[in-house]
Amino acid sequence: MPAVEKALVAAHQEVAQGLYEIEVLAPQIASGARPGQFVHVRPGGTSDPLLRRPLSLYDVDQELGSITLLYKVVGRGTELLSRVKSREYIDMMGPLGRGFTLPQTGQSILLIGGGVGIAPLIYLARVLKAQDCTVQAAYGAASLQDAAVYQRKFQQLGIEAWPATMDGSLGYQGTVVGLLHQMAPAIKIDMIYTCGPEGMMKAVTDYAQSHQIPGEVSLEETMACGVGACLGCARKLKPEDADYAKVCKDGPVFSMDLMA
Amino acid sequence: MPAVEKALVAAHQEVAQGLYEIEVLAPQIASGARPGQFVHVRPGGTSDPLLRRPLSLYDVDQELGSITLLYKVVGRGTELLSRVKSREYIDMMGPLGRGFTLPQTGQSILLIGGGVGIAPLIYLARVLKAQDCTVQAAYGAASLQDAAVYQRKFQQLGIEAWPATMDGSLGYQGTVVGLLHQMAPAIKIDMIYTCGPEGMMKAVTDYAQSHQIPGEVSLEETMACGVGACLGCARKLKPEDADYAKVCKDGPVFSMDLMA
Amino acid sequence: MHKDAAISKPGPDISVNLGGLWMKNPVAAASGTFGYGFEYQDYIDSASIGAVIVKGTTLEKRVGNPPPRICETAAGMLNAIGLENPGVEVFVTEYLPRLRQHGVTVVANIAGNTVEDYEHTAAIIDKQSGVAAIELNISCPNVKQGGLQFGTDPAMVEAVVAAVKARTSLPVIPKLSPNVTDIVTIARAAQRGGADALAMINTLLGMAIDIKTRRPVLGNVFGGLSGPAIKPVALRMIYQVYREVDLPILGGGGIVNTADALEFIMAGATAVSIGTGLFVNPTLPAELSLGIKQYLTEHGLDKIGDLVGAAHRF
Amino acid sequence: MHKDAAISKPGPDISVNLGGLWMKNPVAAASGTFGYGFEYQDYIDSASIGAVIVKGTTLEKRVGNPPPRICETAAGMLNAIGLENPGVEVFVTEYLPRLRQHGVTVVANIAGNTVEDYEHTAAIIDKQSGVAAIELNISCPNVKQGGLQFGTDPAMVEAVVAAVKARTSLPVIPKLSPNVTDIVTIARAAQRGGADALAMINTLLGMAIDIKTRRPVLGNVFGGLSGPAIKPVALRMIYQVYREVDLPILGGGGIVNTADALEFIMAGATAVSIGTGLFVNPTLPAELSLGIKQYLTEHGLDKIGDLVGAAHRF
Ligand SMILES: Cc1cc2nc3c(=O)[nH]c(=O)nc-3n(C[C@H](O)[C@H](O)[C@H](O)COP(=O)(O)OP(=O)(O)OC[C@H]3O[C@@H](n4cnc5c(N)ncnc54)[C@H](O)[C@@H]3O)c2cc1C
Ligand SMILES: Cc1cc2nc3c(=O)[nH]c(=O)nc-3n(C[C@H](O)[C@H](O)[C@H](O)COP(=O)(O)OP(=O)(O)OC[C@H]3O[C@@H](n4cnc5c(N)ncnc54)[C@H](O)[C@@H]3O)c2cc1C
Ligand SMILES: Cc1cc2nc3c(=O)[nH]c(=O)nc-3n(C[C@H](O)[C@H](O)[C@H](O)COP(=O)(O)O)c2cc1C
Ligand SMILES: Cc1cc2nc3c(=O)[nH]c(=O)nc-3n(C[C@H](O)[C@H](O)[C@H](O)COP(=O)(O)O)c2cc1C
Ligand code: FES
Ligand code: FES
Repeated sequence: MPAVEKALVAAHQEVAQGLYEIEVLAPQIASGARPGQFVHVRPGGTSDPLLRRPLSLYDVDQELGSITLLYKVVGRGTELLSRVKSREYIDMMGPLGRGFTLPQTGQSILLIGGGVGIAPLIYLARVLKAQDCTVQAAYGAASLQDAAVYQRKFQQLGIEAWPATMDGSLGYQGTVVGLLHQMAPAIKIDMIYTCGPEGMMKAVTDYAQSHQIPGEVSLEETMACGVGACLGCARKLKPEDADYAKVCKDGPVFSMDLMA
Repeated sequence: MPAVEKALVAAHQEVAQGLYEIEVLAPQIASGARPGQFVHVRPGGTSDPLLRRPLSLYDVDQELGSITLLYKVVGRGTELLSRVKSREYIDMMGPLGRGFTLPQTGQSILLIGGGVGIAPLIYLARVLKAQDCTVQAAYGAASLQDAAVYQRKFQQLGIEAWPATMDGSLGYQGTVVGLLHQMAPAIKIDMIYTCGPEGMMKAVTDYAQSHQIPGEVSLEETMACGVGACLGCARKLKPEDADYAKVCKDGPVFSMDLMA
Repeated sequence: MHKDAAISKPGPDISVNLGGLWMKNPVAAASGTFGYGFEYQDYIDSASIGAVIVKGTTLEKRVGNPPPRICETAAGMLNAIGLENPGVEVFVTEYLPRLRQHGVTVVANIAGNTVEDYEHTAAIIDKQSGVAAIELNISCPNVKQGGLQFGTDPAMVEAVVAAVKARTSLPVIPKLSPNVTDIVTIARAAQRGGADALAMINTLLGMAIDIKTRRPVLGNVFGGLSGPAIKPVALRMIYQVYREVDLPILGGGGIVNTADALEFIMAGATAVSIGTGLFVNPTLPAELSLGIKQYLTEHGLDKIGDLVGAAHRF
Repeated sequence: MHKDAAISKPGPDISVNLGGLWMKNPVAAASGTFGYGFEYQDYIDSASIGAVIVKGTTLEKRVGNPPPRICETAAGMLNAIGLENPGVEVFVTEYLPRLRQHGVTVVANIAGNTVEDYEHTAAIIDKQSGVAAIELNISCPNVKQGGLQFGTDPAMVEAVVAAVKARTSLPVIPKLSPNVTDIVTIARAAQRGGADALAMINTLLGMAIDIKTRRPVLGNVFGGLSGPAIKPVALRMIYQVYREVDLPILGGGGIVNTADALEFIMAGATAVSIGTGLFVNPTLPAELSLGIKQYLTEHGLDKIGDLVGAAHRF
């Protein structure tokens, strides 16, 4: 149920350098939250930073009413957030946006993530497993440390995951796009879901489209309201589109069909 | 030696409700810091709140290079400050301002404080004791809890202190001004130092002047620079004065002779 | 919040009459920050808000500016949405009926690039039921005057207000641009044009630069600055206008809490508007109404009117 | 910092020529925020700063406004000091000799209420050695024009700049007020008057109300808003003026770190000034010079000039 909640921080730790996992109790937001949706978090109580920060649902436990987020510290907002201690509260709004379209049960799914863009794919993976899909994941990580975090998480979910690191310290040496081209032809793929850097998602979309595989991408754009009211998070999906999509409301997940 | 230091927080605790004591290591600032001077503390790292906050030297250990402050949480700045944890750093500038003029050794001194205005009188008391003055203190506290903090501190310094509380829960029932009028005639006073609410200091000044006792007051004014550069902390000491004193530089301690 | 549960506690009267616009409480959602009143429906009931000023509407559909359209600044944000909206026809046929049915106090906000644009848009809205007032966004370039903003020139302000007044019997509330040398002159011009109330302030013109790309952050280069950063400027202008011009003021610019709202009321605002503050806290309208009521109760005041302009009486 | 230790590392050239004012580095301490250059001596060496623009000086002594004179706002502050200063004679006899001896690059900032005030003050300063340039604070009421601010009227701007230019051979840098509809028109008027460079921006006019007393916070009611809150407005005005007026710009308004300073340079500022940022961080001038140098090195640029106005070239 969408709400603004004071969410109690149950656990908060730096799982790799600058990468944090935070679990909060937010039963209203958790109930009905779907993979691919996000929450809008207020970092700190003063006017600077002012706006909420969008963070994807990394994992949700609807029974416990808990939400887990995975985030990289990149600026002031995430830096402030990283200082919140267990037992404190954070101001959270959500769930927001249009999540991933779930496939029919039993299908073969490939998840392709880049960096912290892997976050929404984890919750998606959990839900896909629950509906008996065959889920495989390929992802790129900036460091061995980061990769270890993602790998562990996929393992916990019982998902076969292929890492790619630029230095080859874990898995494929190179980008996840290189990995994709190497591995994908050998496996059955009914649908692709991807989230990560723009360039990566573009390459994944190209691959999927050229192989007639349906797929979805999760986009990012600077946001103010998060609900479609301010029209700030505009994105022209294809150059020939007349109108701008609103990433917060029409997305953040979009069908690859809508993309250039 | 005046400096801007990243001061390591050695201890920080809430000693009474909303009243905090923080001890930091700031050896440069501590060296040469005199009673009645203050430090300018930056609360938080973002632009809101923006300005530094002036806080009096509550105690200084020049050997250890440590400074202790005593502060009430009254707004955003002090609230943010109260969240700083031990082992973290705070950005501190000082020592600033003109402190108390020290009397000759061996004199009989009365300190009169109101609320957290007692802070600078503590460090003053320590220095006065060290030069063999007879020091007595009268103070008003908002609550029994607050009074207990002050009383303990005066006791540690070996100073005879008379509390005043409005509900009489500790010491004299009423204001410290009432207490002053009751106790002062019976004791020898060579000099009075006072810090606290404006009205209280006015009454103390009236008393001192009518009894020909020299004295000093420590004033407050909203500050920006803290060094006499911005001319923001202006105060007309006597209505007939042409010019405005600058509390940060000409004070915060002023002779009662300068006051109306 | 269910509407049948909307039973008000007795206490001070916080309803206001803003130049003919009756508001059940003195808080309005600012144009462009609350969409058409439904976007936030999971978080707050639009019918509970004093007035919902809907997204700026133009005669024809506009697709808006290329992104990035927003960027955060110290205690504020810049926006350059570019008046994206589906045009007045879609507004009156698709959005307005739903708002009406839901019992929302709707204020239409209209914009244009010629006086005729404003006139036609106002005339279309005037024919509808369910609109309580028209707010005129005059921070738009007048293409017939070389792109000079309507709101920066007294003669153009007077002309556009008068033209719209002639087309509608609804209260007309021009929204003043703060990007002017003398806000009082502009307010007087609006009054001469027949304004029923004044809304102030719109955003301050600003920009930001991305030092990585060495380019302006916003697709449109310039954008409007809103949020707490601009509050001191907003208060000053409202204070100046209250002193000189006898029109009720809808005051806003940077309000994020009850204390802010009270400052605006004391400066001379009859009612307040919140924009950027909604992004931070979607339940702010309810909090403000409650907070203002509480303040009045605590200070023994019967009605909010007793506080309007209080900072002038000392 | 000892002067004999002031050996610069080789690297990009960050010295600038601001319309005849030579600065060893591109950072100036803004007028009114750094006193006469000695108040901060325990924290930073004035001689290490590109230019120290001293407190606004008038012909006669001024006692300044009644307190409170300052108040904090969201990411900013309001000040209404009221130009407290001992008058130009005291400045040149008491402060200037010390500054000269200490090797400070001094810019005098002068203010007045008539063109004659400015002329006389400038003429007195012109006779001294040790002043590198004159900054004109034109955000003052012109008493002969009914109190209208000099800086808000192009004709008055041109007149006061021309009058001062006639009295001095020093570079003259008018400091533009942002409280105007069209900053470019004002900048052009300053150029016609003979300005050697432009300083922008001065503070935005604002106010705050104390909801406890229901009175304006400042003794003077209105005050000048400075600090990060105004940065987007400052950048926008500098960007606009750089595009239209061929004069070097001393840019400032809300700078608190190197990234801010780089934004101003990319918008078109030849050098930057810091005011409120000094209160927060007295060693900011040194940090900015170092930070700018570092940025140039990292990006393979030889001199700061390569970056000036970069945001216009895309
Ligand atoms: C739908 C969505 C889901 C996201 N999920 C995650 C996630 O699960 N984990 C994660 O680490 N990050 C996620 N992000 C990105 C995250 O929102 C930004 O990293 C964060 O807002 C940066 O805030 P900051 O204050 O630390 O950085 P800032 O100092 O504000 O800026 C640092 C960088 O972040 C960008 N940024 C700033 N504000 C926003 C904003 N409101 N929206 C988007 N980008 C912004 C800036 O352009 C800049 O490049 C998501 C973004 C979106 C839009
Ligand atoms: C020389 C001096 C010494 C002081 N010593 C102490 C001390 O030892 N312990 C202590 O608890 N307090 C002391 N104070 C008061 C302390 O500075 C303020 O309580 C503090 O700045 C409030 O900050 P805030 O952000 O919490 O409150 P705000 O939200 O800023 O405001 C709350 C109240 O504090 C006042 N205030 C805000 N900023 C300032 C400022 N820069 N200077 C002065 N007052 C301000 C406001 O007028 C308001 O009434 C001293 C003040 C001065 C001038
Ligand atoms: C994203 C955004 C879009 C806006 N769109 C409009 C608009 O369409 N018409 C209008 O008159 N004002 C518009 N405004 C201005 C606001 O209504 C308001 O006047 C301004 O933001 C100042 O108030 P605030 O600080 O409370 O946001 C917009 C503001 C924002 C932030
Ligand atoms: C306390 C204070 C006093 C000021 N006094 C003057 C002055 O005497 N003359 C002047 O031209 N500008 C004066 N200013 C304006 C500053 O020089 C500067 O232009 C303005 O504060 C914006 O820059 P900032 O945001 O870096 O502070 C003053 C500003 C402050 C905050
Ligand atoms: S963030 Fe406001 S419309 Fe998307
Ligand atoms: S605070 Fe700047 S002069 Fe006192």
